[in-house]
Amino acid sequence: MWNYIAKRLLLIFVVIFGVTLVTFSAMYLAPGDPAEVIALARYGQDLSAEQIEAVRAAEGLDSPVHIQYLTWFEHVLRLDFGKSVISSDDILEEILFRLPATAELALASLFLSLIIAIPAGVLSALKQNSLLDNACVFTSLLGVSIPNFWLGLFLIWLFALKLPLLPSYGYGNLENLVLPTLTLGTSMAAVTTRLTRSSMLEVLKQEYIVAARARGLDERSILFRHALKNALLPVLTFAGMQLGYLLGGAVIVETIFSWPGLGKLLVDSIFARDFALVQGCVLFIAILFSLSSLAVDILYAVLDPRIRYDRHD
Amino acid sequence: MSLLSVEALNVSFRTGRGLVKANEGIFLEIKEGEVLALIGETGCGKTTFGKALLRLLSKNVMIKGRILFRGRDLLALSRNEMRQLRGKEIGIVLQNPSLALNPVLSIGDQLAEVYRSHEGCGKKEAEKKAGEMLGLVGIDPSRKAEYPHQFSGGMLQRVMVALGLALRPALLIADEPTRGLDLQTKQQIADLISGLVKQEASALLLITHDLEVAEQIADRAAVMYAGEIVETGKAREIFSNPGHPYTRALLEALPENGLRAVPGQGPSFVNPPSGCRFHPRCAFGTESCQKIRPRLLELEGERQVRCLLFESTGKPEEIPDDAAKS
Amino acid sequence: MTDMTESRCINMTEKTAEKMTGEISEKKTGKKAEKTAGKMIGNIAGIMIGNIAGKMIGNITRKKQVQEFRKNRLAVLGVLLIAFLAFLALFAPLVSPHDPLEQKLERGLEGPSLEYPFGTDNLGRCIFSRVVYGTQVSLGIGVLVVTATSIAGTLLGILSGYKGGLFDEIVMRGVDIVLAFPNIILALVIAGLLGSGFFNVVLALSLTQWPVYTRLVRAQVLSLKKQAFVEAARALRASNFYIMRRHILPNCMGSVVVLGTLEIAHVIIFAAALSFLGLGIPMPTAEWGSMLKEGIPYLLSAPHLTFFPGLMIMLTVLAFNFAGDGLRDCLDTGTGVMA
Amino acid sequence: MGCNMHKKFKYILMFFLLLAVISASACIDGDEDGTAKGADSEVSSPELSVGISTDVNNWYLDKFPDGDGRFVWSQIYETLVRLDPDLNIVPGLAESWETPDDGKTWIFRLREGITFHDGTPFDADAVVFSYTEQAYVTQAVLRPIKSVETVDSRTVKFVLAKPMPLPFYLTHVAWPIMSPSCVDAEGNFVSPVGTGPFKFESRTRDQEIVLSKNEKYWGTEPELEKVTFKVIPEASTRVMALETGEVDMILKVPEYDVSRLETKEGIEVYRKLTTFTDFLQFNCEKVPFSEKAVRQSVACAIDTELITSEVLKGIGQAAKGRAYSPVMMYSNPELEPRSRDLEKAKTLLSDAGWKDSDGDRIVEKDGKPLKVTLLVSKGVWASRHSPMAQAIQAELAEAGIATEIEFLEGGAITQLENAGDFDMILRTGYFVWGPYPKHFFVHHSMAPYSHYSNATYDELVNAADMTADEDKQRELYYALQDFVLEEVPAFYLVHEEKIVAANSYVKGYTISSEDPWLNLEGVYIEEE
Repeated sequence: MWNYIAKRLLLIFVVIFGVTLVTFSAMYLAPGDPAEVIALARYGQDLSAEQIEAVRAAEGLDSPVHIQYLTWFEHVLRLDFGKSVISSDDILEEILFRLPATAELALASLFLSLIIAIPAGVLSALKQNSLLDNACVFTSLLGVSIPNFWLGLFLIWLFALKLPLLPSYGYGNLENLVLPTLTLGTSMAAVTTRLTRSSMLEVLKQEYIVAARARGLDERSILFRHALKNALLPVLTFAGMQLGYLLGGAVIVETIFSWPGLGKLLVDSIFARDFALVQGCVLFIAILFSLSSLAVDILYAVLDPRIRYDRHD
Repeated sequence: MSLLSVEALNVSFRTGRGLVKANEGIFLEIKEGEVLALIGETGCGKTTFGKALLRLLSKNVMIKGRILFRGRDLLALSRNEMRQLRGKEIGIVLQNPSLALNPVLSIGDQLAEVYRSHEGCGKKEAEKKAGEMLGLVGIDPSRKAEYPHQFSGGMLQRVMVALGLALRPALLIADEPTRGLDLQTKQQIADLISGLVKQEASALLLITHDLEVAEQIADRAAVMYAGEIVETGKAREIFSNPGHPYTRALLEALPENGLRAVPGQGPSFVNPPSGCRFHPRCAFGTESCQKIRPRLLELEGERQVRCLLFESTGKPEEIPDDAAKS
Repeated sequence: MTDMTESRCINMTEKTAEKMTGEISEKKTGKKAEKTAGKMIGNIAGIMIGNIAGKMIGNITRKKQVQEFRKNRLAVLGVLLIAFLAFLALFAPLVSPHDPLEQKLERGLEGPSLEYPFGTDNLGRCIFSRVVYGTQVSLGIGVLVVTATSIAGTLLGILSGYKGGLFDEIVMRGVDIVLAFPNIILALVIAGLLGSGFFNVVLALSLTQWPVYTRLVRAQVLSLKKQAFVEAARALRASNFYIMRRHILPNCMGSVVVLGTLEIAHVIIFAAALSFLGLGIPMPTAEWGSMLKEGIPYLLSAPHLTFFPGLMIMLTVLAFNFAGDGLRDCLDTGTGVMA
Repeated sequence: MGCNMHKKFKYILMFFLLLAVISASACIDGDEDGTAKGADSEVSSPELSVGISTDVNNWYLDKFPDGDGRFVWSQIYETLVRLDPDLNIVPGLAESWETPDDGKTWIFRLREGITFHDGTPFDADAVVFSYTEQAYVTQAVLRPIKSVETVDSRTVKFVLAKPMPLPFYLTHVAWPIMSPSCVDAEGNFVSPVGTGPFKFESRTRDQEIVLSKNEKYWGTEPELEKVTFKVIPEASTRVMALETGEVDMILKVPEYDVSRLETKEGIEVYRKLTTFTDFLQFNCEKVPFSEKAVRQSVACAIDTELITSEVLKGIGQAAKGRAYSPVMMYSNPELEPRSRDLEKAKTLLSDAGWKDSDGDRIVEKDGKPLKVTLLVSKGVWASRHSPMAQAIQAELAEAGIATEIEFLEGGAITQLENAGDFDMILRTGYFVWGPYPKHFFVHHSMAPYSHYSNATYDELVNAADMTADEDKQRELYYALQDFVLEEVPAFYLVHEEKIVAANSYVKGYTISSEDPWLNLEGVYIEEE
């Protein structure tokens, strides 16, 4: 297992290095002169060419690209993501300020999706081809196909406007969390239900389930000890991928519900052309995502004895 | 007295392509402490038979007939009664141990679970018994915390035997226990099973395509072809003097007899051949074989054969030897 | 053939698994598949018109699978829906009663009527016509992105899996890096930096979606490489190019087609999401995502502004998901639930 | 499959489902509790919550308060001179003022006995403090200020480099009087301390700002104990928040919601024409808008009346090219504005050489089609701009002008604007301070954001700004209005209405024409 973890760790460093390269070079896609952008924010509209050049020199924007990258990379390593071009706030501080909101939304949605998806998927698999199963399969396919921005609007329309039960925006209270979580959680639940169902069907087909039954074990322990444990392993691996789904979905859901999280920060900074902030956000999200995938992989290794006790790999 | 008596057992599966008749009209008996070998080609319905006894088949199955175990009809038992009987009174060693063991539970856990479930043992006691059982099948009890993928094929088969015999059942069904093992290990497993069965005074239904193993440990043998029993009798007699043309063909496929494989392919279970199911591959087939469905003839010395050739004379000697070799 | 039929029914035949895989692989490389392989690229684009997908499956494998596909009612529904949407896209000018851009300011926010089947938006434009024209944009993006990425991703996957070594290492790290950006985020940033526009959206989504194919195809190539027929071809000194084209590519096509169909669904949602955020198709082009966005202010007073575009996105995505699921079931490729 | 197992599993599932239902209903319950609590507290102490679009990022005089910060500032801080709801100048913290030399020197007499929120006395020193070198206003707006001197503790003298109507300028809430105790000994900002009716209590970033009643307020005692400003960026979300009772009052109600809210029971909509006018700014330094004919053609092609009545649902007043809202000083009521004339628009273009020769409905000149970009702010200020821009786009297309709309944040627009990389910008009427027609400086060649250069215009603006004679000034500003209408450095679209909506239990509110000002004097919550 340690070998496996070491390998994954090494890989994650390569990936994160690559991610910094991508994020850095992506900024060159943006039109406009970065020096001018900074100068504008700093000195206002009445700009002289000298001011722009001064900024260029001060920010090291006149050096060759690879030097710029290395300088930037070195700063990133020291956890210095730079300052926002528009507000001149520290970018990392800004990101960390927004992080709890996104984390709250993501965790609540993950929780909701699991609470719906695991029982639904398991039940659906146990009663394969029954009416319940068909309904489950259809609903989950429908859930996968509904764009979450539409679902969010629908929920607002229904719960905030038609029967004013829940707030449509805002952050801080439990009731604020309900609609965004429903939006993000249910669409994710659809995906997880499908996965749980197919994984459970696969496991129920396995010979060791028949074998357990042949030993006269009671159905409860067959279901929980033998089937569920195996069936949920792929669901867990998938949770890593789901985090990506959550972070991506958060961008949209946060925008719809004015949820002050990372996703909204990213979208706002794109529109504000605050490229330093965009860069910081994307880099942070990618690193966060990579690290949590790593965490999930390690967890998987710990939970699955086939990897835990594999001495060869 | 017979321990298990199967009467007119029909097992069929409803599938999208029609009814698949996996076992038809099977009559079979196993006495207390007896070793019965059920032999036949791969895919002839042996495994289905073994699983049918314990009602372990998939949902789309239809079982008809009677399976009397110590006088009780297993097909009439409630699910719960059946559950209690499994493992406790009839143990089964399923084929392919690497699939039949749960990969995420340690073997000790899987073994101890049997004790806890059936005997209501506490955790410690169950673990102790599991350790003892592992020792009995020749596995160091200290390996009980290990997981299936850490064991070799032979060792896994030992684990399976331990699981099957854990509760000292009166009948053990062993499905292809020697499949996929090298010669030496095969021998060890065969010895282990027959030794343990004797020691525990259990009966054994050995399902195998391996005639050598069957010959070695079986008291009686039954030959299955296309879901039907085509011949039964004392093992020694069947192997020394096969009656049914199919049994002959099987024996001729053995290495020491010249490795002549049975010609042709196994028949369809959806639309089985008319008349005698073996006739398309039979070296002695006559026209009537295509039309008349042979019954299981009672011959002398507990011998039964399902073949038209025996219908007139009732004597296996009547098969011309030269014809069989042509 | 009959043998296979039976062995599928029950698990009584122990050899079934090995036999089946062996046979399918060999038959797939048969003549029909060879003919198809060349046309494959063209055919991918043709998925858009559903029945071609059916034909293709027939070509790759057997009529039976087409039958199986037909039995899957949802899959058939999906293909019919796709055909209908393709029809709308191709004949938008004939289907729509109004010019999608024509404004009648004095007739804004009208509900559905005979003249305006889905009502009008805030600028008095015909929502029905806009929804119909939106099909062009969404399907266009979906098909373009999937065509580009499936070709590029598959080629990279085959080369990477077949060649191995440094090339494989580089490609796979590239895959890892792109996939390190969750979901829509990278596309969002690229589109944001490039600015809005049809081709920028296509570019942004293409740049982020290719690794999905590469990863899948590479894994398949690795297992195909070990198969007897590939080793046999190698023993016969067939050229690498020949083996890749004749033996490996056709065997990957099934799962690529399945993945591609499901990817169209993803891409359409992503593109709509970009427009919804204001980073996709610029106004006033009729695009479902931006129509939704424009409708938000009227959520309560005129919900039809958001209802119809959203419904269309859902139906389109659902159609491709149905079709993709059905394809996967009958091709039985191990594309996995998430694909 | 054991039937036993089914049952057990069913129970487990039921348990899970129950759990889900309970947790869901707990949330809903929580909400009900919240509402109930709110209702209780309304009885005990009158509180008002106001939905605004942006957080307050700046509290100190060294920067211009962005966005809706000014509405919050106007509760905490006060100015020397105030405007009444109809834009007449009235005393504020200064009770009187005079100019002994026609506008170059201004002497303000301060009210007596006023203290800041923290007890610091309000006196001449505080005024001087508020107009020091570091203040944004003295650096950017009132550059002609030469000195601000204390005459005695109740008298302050402003000396200017040139004559100016200073009291008008001093009405703006963005440069109010702050207590010297706002900063510590090193001059670092500590907390906002003013003289206004409410004092700063707390702020949760991007969420809310809480103010409490200033018990020692010198003016009419506020009825409200507490005012909470909730930050809700999206206009439509703000409306929903009002309708669901999450907030009691919202500012900047989007035009498209007004008629619905007006008819809705339990909601009161307050409207008043402001000094702001939306306009289409041209980049006159670049082809094609360097050509006057093209600008005039745009002006003829756009139907501002239709846009106002249909796109804006009759909210606001069609400007038809008129630069000044009728509520502005020196707005010429006799001005003959433009009306749509598509034929004239086309003729203007073809006379200038722009003709559609390839039949694509877009006119060309020298082979170059007339394609222009229109920058629109995506910001929270004007949600009406998106449909307006599309309507404009469609109308211009009829005249043969192809327009591409680009939605950007304000900052990004500034950036493109500075680079001269744009053709048109759809703008709200910014740079309007009170009723005083300072706004004409926008098109002055010296203004960095002007993109227009015309000597006649510059002269007119300079002269109008310098003169103290009212009749002369009126004459000059009338001339300027004619000039803008004819020369079209920008095309003026709509005189904006200020719209505030509140639940009907909010009583006593009077809407003021002055835009970034929220007057809560006399506002109370009616108990049921």
